Parts: sequence; C-alpha cells; structure tokens
Amino acid sequence: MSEPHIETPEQLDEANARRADVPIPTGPATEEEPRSGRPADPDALLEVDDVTLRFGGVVALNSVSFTLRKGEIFGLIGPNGAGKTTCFNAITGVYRPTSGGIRFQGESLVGKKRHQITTSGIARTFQNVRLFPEMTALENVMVGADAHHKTSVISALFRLPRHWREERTGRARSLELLRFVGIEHRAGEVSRNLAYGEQRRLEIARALATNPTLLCLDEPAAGFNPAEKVDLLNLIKKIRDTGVTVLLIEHDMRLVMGVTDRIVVLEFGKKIAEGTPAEVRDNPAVIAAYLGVPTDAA
Amino acid sequence: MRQVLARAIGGVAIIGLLAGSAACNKDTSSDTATGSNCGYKLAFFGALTGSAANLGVNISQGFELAINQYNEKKGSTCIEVAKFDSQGAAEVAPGVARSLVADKKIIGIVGPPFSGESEAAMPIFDEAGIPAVSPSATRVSLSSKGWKVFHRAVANDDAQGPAAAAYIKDTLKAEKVFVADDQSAYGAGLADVVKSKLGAAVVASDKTEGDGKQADFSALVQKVQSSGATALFYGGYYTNAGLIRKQLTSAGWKGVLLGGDGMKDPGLSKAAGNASAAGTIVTCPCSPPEAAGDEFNTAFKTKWGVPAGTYSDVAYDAANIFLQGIEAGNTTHEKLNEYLSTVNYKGIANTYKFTSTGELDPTLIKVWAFKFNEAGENVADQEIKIS
Amino acid sequence: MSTANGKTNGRAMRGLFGRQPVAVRVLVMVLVAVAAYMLPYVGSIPLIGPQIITQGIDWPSALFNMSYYVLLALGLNVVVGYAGLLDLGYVGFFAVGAYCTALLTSPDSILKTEWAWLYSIPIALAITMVAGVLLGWPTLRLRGDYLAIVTLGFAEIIRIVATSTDILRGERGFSSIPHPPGEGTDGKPIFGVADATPYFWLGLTVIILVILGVRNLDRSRVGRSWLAIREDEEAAEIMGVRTFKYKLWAFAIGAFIGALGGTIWAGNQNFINSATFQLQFSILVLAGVVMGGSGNIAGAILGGALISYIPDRLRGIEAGGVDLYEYRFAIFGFAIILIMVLRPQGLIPSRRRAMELKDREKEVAPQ
Amino acid sequence: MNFSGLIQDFGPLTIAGLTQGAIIALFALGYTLVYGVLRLINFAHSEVFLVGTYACLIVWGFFGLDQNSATPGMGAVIGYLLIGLVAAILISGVTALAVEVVAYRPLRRRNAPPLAFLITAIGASLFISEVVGVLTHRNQRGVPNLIRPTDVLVIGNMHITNLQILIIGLALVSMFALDQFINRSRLGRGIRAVAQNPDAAALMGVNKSRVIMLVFLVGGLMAGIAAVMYDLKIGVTRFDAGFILGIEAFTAAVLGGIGNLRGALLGGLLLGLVQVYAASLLGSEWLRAAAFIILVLILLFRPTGLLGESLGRARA
Repeated sequence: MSEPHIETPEQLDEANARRADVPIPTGPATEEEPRSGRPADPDALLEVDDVTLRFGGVVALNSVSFTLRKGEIFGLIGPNGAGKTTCFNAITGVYRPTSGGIRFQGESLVGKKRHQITTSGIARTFQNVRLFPEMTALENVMVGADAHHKTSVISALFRLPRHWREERTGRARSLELLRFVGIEHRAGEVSRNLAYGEQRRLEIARALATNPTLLCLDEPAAGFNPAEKVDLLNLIKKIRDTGVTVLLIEHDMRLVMGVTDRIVVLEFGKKIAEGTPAEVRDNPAVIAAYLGVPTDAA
Repeated sequence: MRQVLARAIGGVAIIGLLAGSAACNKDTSSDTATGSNCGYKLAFFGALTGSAANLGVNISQGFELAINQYNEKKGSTCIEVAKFDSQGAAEVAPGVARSLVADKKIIGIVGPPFSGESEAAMPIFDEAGIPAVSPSATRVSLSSKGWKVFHRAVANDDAQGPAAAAYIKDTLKAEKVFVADDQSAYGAGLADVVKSKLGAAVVASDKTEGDGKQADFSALVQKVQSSGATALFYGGYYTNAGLIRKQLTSAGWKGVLLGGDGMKDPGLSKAAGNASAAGTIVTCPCSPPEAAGDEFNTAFKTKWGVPAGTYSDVAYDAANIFLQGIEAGNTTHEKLNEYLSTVNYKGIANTYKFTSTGELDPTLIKVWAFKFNEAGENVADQEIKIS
Repeated sequence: MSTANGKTNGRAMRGLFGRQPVAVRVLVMVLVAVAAYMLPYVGSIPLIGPQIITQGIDWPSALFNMSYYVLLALGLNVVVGYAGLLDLGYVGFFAVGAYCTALLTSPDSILKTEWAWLYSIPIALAITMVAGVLLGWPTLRLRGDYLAIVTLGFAEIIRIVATSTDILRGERGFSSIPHPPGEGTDGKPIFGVADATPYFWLGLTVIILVILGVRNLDRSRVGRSWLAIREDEEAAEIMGVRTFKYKLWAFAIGAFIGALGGTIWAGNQNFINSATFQLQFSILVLAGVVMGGSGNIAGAILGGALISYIPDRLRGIEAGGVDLYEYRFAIFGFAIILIMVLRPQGLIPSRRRAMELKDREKEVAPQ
Repeated sequence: MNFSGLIQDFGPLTIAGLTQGAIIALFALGYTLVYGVLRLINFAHSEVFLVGTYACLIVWGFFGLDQNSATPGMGAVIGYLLIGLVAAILISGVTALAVEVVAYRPLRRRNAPPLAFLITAIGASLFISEVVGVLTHRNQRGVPNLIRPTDVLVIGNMHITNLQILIIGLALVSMFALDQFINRSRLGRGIRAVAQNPDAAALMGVNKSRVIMLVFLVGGLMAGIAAVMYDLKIGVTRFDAGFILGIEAFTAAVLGGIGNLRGALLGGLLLGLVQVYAASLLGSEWLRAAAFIILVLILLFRPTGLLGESLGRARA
C-alpha cells in the first residue's frame, strides 16, 4: 500500500476543506473544542489531534483525538479492525495522516522520518514480533541502543575511541535491559531461536534501549497464557516506574483494565469513549462495541 | 556441528572435482625434433575463444597450416606450434603474454591480431625481445611506441581509408554517401578518414554498437534510406556488416555497401545471404590471390574444412617469413628480429618488407577492391589507384 | 565485540575457529597471510604445485587477476552481502576508478597532466565514491529487483559513455599508463612489465587492508545497522537506524573498494579501453560473491578467486581427447549451477546465513 | 541532436520501433510471468529465446531452406512459418522447463535464498549460450528469406510492410491469448492464486509445483514466438543474440511493472520506440543508454514501473 493520494478534484477540495478545519497548532484553543485539552494540560506528552487517515476510499481513522500525559499508562482499545494499529503506525511515522496533527512534547511528528521519531523519544513493539531473526538477543538490543550513539562510519572503520566507548556502554546497557526484562541468560542466543514469550520481552528490551520517553506496545500479550500475562503486567508497571510513559494497544479488556490509568476506545476508526478504566467499562457504547466479541479472543 | 562438517566437506569436494577435471593437463612436450635449426616454437597470440574468436581462429589456422607444411617438408616436427588465447581482450592479454615469454623455446610470434590487445601485450614481448608480426593490428599509433620487435604484415589504417574514398569517388561515382562505424578503434579510424576524404559527398553519418552488442539496426537503416545515399561505407567487421546488409536489403535499399578488410570474410555473405551480399565492396591492402593463393586456399580447405577467412593468408605469410628466417639459421630472438628488418619476402597475399618502425614498406602497399559475387565469394575487383 | 562479556556473546554464532584464544587466531591469520604472499612460488611444490598453477596464462598474472577479482568481490560483498542491496552493475565503479587513473596519468588523456600513478589514486577514489553517492541518492529508495536493473543500467551507461565520447577515447583507449613507483636494489623498477608478482603482492596487501577495514565495520554499529536493514528494513528504521544513510554508505564503500581495484588494475595493465567493462563482468563478480558465501569475508574472497581461477585453470587441459579449452565457460556455467545447488548459501556461508538455511530447510522438510 | 531527422522520419521510425517493441514485449513476458509467481529474475530466459532462434532455423534447414534460398510461394510460406513456430515454441518451452527442473527446483526444495536463484540462473545462461557458441563456432547463421517485405500500407513516408504487420499482429494476438488464458482459464486462475499468495493457494489445493512448471512453459512458448519473429526481422542469429535482447526485454518488463502482463506489452513497445527515436536523434550508439535513462526516470517517479505489479501481490 502506498500513501493515500488525491486523484480527483473533488477529493482535493475535500482535503483542503479538511485541512482548513484543523486548528492552527500555535493558536489559542477555541472553546468549541473542549475535548482537546491540549494547552490547558502542561503534562501533555503526546497529542493526537483530529487525525484522519484514508487508504483510497477506506477511512481507517476518522478525526481521532486524544492526549497522553507524562508518566501514565494509556490504553488504546477496540475490537479487531478498529484502527488501533493504524493509529499506532501514524504515531510512529509508518503512515502519514491524511489530515490532523500529532505532537510529541510540543513538536509536530507529521512528516518526520521514522528514525527521527525514534530518536525524539518514541519507541514501539510490533503486533507480530519483528525482531532481527538472525541476530543474537544482545545484538537486537544493541541496535536499539545505537539509536543514540554517535559513532560514525569513519570512527568504526578506524576503531577510534568513541567506537570503543560506545560499544562498551551500549553493551552494558543492553545487558542491563535484558536483565530488566528477564532474559539475560539468553543474551547470546540467536533471536529466532528464542521462545515466543522471550521474543516478546526481547522486543520490549530493544525498544527500551532507544531511551524512549514514550513506549508504545502493540498487543504485547497476544498469545500469552494467564500466568505470562500477569508477568507482563508487572513488567509494564516496572517500566512505567522508571519514568517511561506507556501507550498500550490491547483488545484483552481484562489486561487493560488492570494496568492502565486512562483508556481510549476506537471502533471503525472513530473514538467512541475515553476515560478511566472504570468509566470506560460502564460506557454503553463500549459495551455495544464489544458485545459478542470475546474479550480474550487472542 | 557434524552437519557443518559435512557441508564443509561437500564444499571441498566440489573444489576437488574442479581441480580433478583440471588434473589431466595437456601434454605439451612432444618428441623433440632433430635436425638443423629445429626444436623451436613459433607462437600464435590472439583470440581463440570468446566473441572475438572468429578473426583469431582465421589467423591461427593460416599460421598453423604454414608450420604444418614446413614440418611435412622437413619430415619431422621441427617447429612446434604454441597457441596463446588472449580472447582478444586487453585485460586478459598481459597474463597470457607473460606466460608466452616464459617459454624460452618460442622465438617468434604471429599476432596479436587486434590493436587493443597489442597495446597491452607488446610491452611485454618488447621487454622479452621476442619478434612479433601482427597480421591484422592496423592502428596507426602502434608503430610509434618504440617497440623494437613490433612488425605488421598489413598496411595501417591510413592506407585503406583514402583508397576506399577514392573507389567511392572514382569508380562508384557515388554523389551521396552515408558513413557509419562500429566505434571500434579500427572501424572508427577508417570511417573518419573516409569521411574527411569524401568531404561534401557524405550526406549523413551514424555510429553503431560493436559486434555482438546490437542486432536491430532499423534506425540506421531508416537514416540511410531517408538520406538518399547510394553508398554506405561501414567502418567495422563483417559480423555487424552482414546484419546491416541484410536489414538494408529487407527495407528495400538498393545502394552499395562498402567497407574495409575487416569485412572481407565469407561470414558476411553467410549471414546476409548471397543475393543480398552480392555487390558489396571491401577494400584490402592486399593483392588478389594468385596461383599460389589458389593452392593455399585448397590446402586450407582440406586441412580445416572451411574456406580461408580474413587474414588467414596474411597469417600464413607471416608464419612463412619466420620459417624462412629460422631455416636460414636465425634461431635467436636478436637474430630473428634483425632478419625481419631486412627481409623481403614474396608471399601469397603480398610482398613483405618492413620499415625501421615495423610498418610494411609503403612502396609495397597495394590496396585492392574486392566484390562479393552471387556465390557469396569475395573476388578481386580492381586495384585502387589513389589519385 | 570480543572483549567484554565474551561468554554471553553468541557462542552459538561462532565456529571452531572463533572459539580459539586470541593468540591462536592471530597466529593462524598471520600464517594464512604469509602463505598467501608465497603463492607465486606454489608451482615449485612437488606433485601438488603443478596441479594448482595455470597454463597458458602466467601464474603470477593469474594470481594478480585473482587479486583484483577478490577486491571487487570484497567490495560487492559490502553492498550485496552486508547491506542486502542487489547491485548488477558493480563493475561501473571499477571502470570509474580505472578511467580516473587513466585520465590523470596517460599521455593520451586530454588533461595532459601525466601524473604518477600513486598521485592519481586519491582523486580516483574520491571521484568514484562521489559517483557511488550520486547513483545511490536517487535510486536507493527503490526496492531490491528494481535497484538491480537500475544499477545494471548505470554500468551500461558508463560503458556506453566510455565507448562513445571522445574524452574517454572509446576503444582506442589510453596507453602508457604508468606503473606503481619503486625501484629494486638493481635499479630496475619493482613494477616492471614482465613479472606480475609484485602486482600480486600489491593487490594482496590492499586486500588485507580492505579485509581489516571491512571487518571493523562489520563488527560495529555500522555492521549491525546493515544486518538490521537486511533482515527487516522497516523495523530497523523504527528502531532508529538511519537506513538510507547506511545504505548510501554501503554504496560509497563498495564504490571505494571497486575503484581501488580499478586503479591497481590500470597500473598493471598499461593500457585500458572501453571493451573491458562489459556487463558480463559485473554479473560474474556477483556470481563470485554469492557462490563464495554472501555476507562473509572469507566467502567473498574464495568466490572472487574462483571466478578468476576456474576459467584460467581450464586453459590448456584435455579430457578424453576433447580439448576443454573451448568449453571452459560452459564448464564454468555448469560449475556455478552445481555449486549453488549443492551449497545454496555459498561455499563458505556466513554463520548467520547457514543457520537461516538450516531453519528454512526444516520448514520445508515436512512436505 | 538531429531534430529535423527525427521529425522527418517520425512515421517510419515509429513503425520500426513498434515492430522491435512487439518482439521485446513477447520476450519480456517470460521475465514477467516468472517474476510474478516466483519473485525471481530468470536470467536464463534469454537463452530460452536463443535456442528458439536456432530451432526454427534448423527445422527450415531440413526443408533445404537457408539464407540463400529464394522466397517460396504463399502457401508454402505459411506452412514453413507454422512449422518454424511449432519448432521454436517446442524447443524454447522444453528449455525453459529444463532450466526450471535442473537449476531452480533443487534450490526451491532447499528453500535457498533469492540470490542463489539469481546466480544459478546466471550459470544456466552462461552454460547454454556457451554450448551454443561452441557448437556454432560462434558464427552467425543467416535466416531464409521466407517473407520478402513488401509495402502493404503507405501513409506519407511511412511504409508499413507485410512483415511488420505480421510481427505486430502476431505479438498482439499472442498477448491477448495469454491474457485470456491467465484471466479466464482454470490453469490461469491457479497461476494468479500462486502469484498472489502461494501459501493460501497451496491450502486451496493448487499444485504449486505444477503452476511453476506452467509458468516457465508459457514464458518459453512466448519466447519461442518472439524468437521466430526475431529471426524474420533481424535476419541473422548468433550465440549471444539472447543476451543482448534479454537485457532489453528485462528492462521492458521492469519499465511496464514487472509481474504485470500488460505492463510487459507497454514496456516493450515503449522501449522499442524510445530506442529508435534516440538512435535517430542522438545516433545509434546512444540508443541503449537512452533506454536506461528513461527507465531510471520512470522508476524514480513510479517505483514499481508504469503499471505496477499486478500479477502478484503488491509488496508493501
């Protein structure tokens, strides 16, 4: 799939009209938009502001807005196909929103390169584990650690002091992270040989190695048994306790309820509810959306 | 681990296989001949394989025929044939040349056929002091490099161009001429001379890719047709020329195709078809084969099963020049080289006498025009007098 | 990545050799290098020697040919093996390097600079690297096979420009390109025309330097980034790897090594023209890299040496009354098929690739 | 820059370019079909074409036809053409299958990496062309004058000959038939299924191995037709004829969007035109360079070729 592009004049007009609707980021907040508490919230870390994303004729995200605050665990839930991962991909630069803005620590992310988004402090994992399969666990994490390294090709070529220093610190930090997620003993194993649960943990370690302010986890519990899920919950909390904000995509309601501070619910690309776990659980729209959908389908 | 080991063994086995097939080397040391001035080798250096092999094979066959006849006369393998395959490529030539000079029995070289490989190989022959006679390297600059052992049994590009131009002007009386070349050093050089000699008669020109790199000449054909030219001079070799002639005929162009000695090969009519090739004129700084030449042609056909090709006769002569020198007792590099500087040999294709730079004596250079007939053979048309 | 935490560092990734102590490894490496320098004299070993050396082409020259093929294979290995970019026109860089040298040194050049061979090298290398970047900048966004055809086109364009423009002299070529400098004790130049041994030693020395450099890169942030790009480009980018930058570097480094090969070759050759830089040449080098074992330095060396050695070795050989001479390229083609079918990962696969294949084979096995 | 020449000859050049383009397009189909299904550049396809150019010549040789024989009568010509086509198609098809069975299948069995396929393909190509080269002593072989080109249609200075109409017509008919086959028939459905999702297709009971054989076979058939047309148009063949045209055909396939049948047609015709126009405008020595420059420019703006990949899945 390529980026959505405009093909007919009608679409162009529509897009322009939509663009005009988007409030100017630097302008003062209008009273007509109370849901966007952006300027009023000095703790805001990530602001997703009226994001729409289309693929051809399909609207994957429709005017979605929400704000993450520093230090919280934020859940993004919804039934399958609700647009959770699409939203995720828009944040991490995989897709470019058709309209709307995404700001991270006050800076717009739209149009930034993926690696720039990473170095600015957003890290993510993938719904289907995407490790570098032929690298060892340690090397996987070191790739993440490299995101903030300054070793140039020249200094790597001639083994200049910076190369040694960063290799040393990178390795130490990577091992520390492997210990943190509990798979230190597997550091030298090629990642495709790791058990599934270990791979998931490794992905988290790799993401953490980029020193994120915000960690986005895409269905980290998929395929886990209840005991593993509990371990994962504890890990997520532990991550939050180190000062990292967590954005969690999940459709397992129980998991989300147990760990998140606030939740946004998507359905068919639209936000249908937002609030604390308790508020969301009682929201009739959410119940309707989930009705008949087994909550632990994964 | 065992599997890894098995793999490794597999890999070694493959290499072993290759090496094994390579193990049975050709036995090059045949019975050493006795007799005076025997036991030496003459070398052919040129393309025997690769896409440039046609010309090289022509030459090596002429060369080998001469030596075989000499040995038959002697009744023993007096002079051995050594063949070195340069693939006609400048990048391959140095290594092959070095292996040639390592064989101390080699006292003379027929080759290299192409100018490019000559540039790369001649410095090595020169340093080793082995005299070389090229039957076909015609680049003008080759004789000005200061190589003491370089000789060519053929006129350089400066001789043919004016002759071809004169033929077009005086014999064909063509007023509109199209000039094209294949961008080879030989072809482009020739075409440039023809262009400058013909002057205003050249109505248009074009360049093609070299042999084996282009098969569709429809753009060239179209240009020739719409230029209204009645003659096309093509600087290049018979491979492309045959293709071009055929496609011109198909398109209904009735003019005459002309070219240099690189096109004087039955391959042209074989590719284009005799009917289509008929009338094509090629110039050659060589004389038409006389009685001796007919004898040569028969012997060649008997030995190799194919008619003699371009430069087969010159190579035959070049080998005979060496053989005559050896017969006379010039059995060292120095002596043979000295002999070459004074030789005056009448061969089947020409009479040979070299200048101090190794060029053919200009007074002996005759340029003849040959014409392809309805049977696909190129037969002598007339000697071209440059007015 | 050898000192700290050696125990945890991928024992699984290492072979027998990798597990030896550092001193043993260094010793073995030095011995291999010394043996390589002695190769010109291998013919004097009884029994085995004569089987190894070539006929019809001077053995030191054959070794020199191998050395520049190996150099090219090492460079292409960076592009194809490490960064995973399929380059079908690698010889283009070789050509640019050789032509820069020729333009700066040959009396035939319109520049009329006639520099010494040595001085032309930095310029040739710099220009070729720039050429690599210029080619890579617009094209590296293309995916695998599209990149392949574009690089192929690039090499063809270079060849056509070399053939058809007056400045580059086409098939007439550049003659009298100077040899590398240096005089022996007898006052004769070390790099003469008759003996190729010094050229081989020069090539070998450059190869060793290139190996050290490439190995350093491989075992650093750069190598990790390349590997990450090869395995999952999108994931790598999301993990902060500047994929475009590293791909471009791979191209530039490949170009650099190719140009090194080109300048050394021109220095030995004395004469260059456009006829050398055929498409088949690029394809052959690629075949060498993959045949030897893409992504692995030892594999690239073996592959590069073989593509030059096999055809040279098949000169002047007879089997069952038939001269194999004429058939050597056919045999060579068949050997390529055979090697790839028997060892799809190459003769000396990189350990990662070998494991990958083992896993893949297991996946297909049940069928 | 010879603009006046280009303008003056525009008509004839166009028809010449389209004729060459039609041959390139048919040749390109083999690359596109195999790529669409296997994601593999079948380098050996050029040699599949090569053997086709020889096959019909050899068969015509049985009837005593060579480059010197006179043009036979109308009925005989049609007969010879059909026989030549059958021979070329058969031999090309068989060669394509042989390459698949000998060079590719063992690798697929072992799930080898994509590069390994490319290299065996190169090996196979080298092997076949070299064997042909040795057997023919690297000589050219002339083609009998089966069809003497005569003008059928004259528009201004544009003379359209019977041969040109035959080539373009045959190419279009073959392409149309292939398109129908792929899109309508049961076997064609299998090809599309494997191209789009090999695993799912296997689950649905499509025999992948048979589909792959079929794809090679069909590509070989098209190359066979292209080979006969090439012989008739060019008039001469040689052991390296496949290599040169193969690069052009592959370029055409990429230009149109490799994996896309209609893309191959479009790419082939476009490439044929670009080459003759460039040859007229800049000189014949630049025609190939022009083709590659156009290719690069098009890929920069449309990274998957003019029509994109459609036989197979579009890889995101």
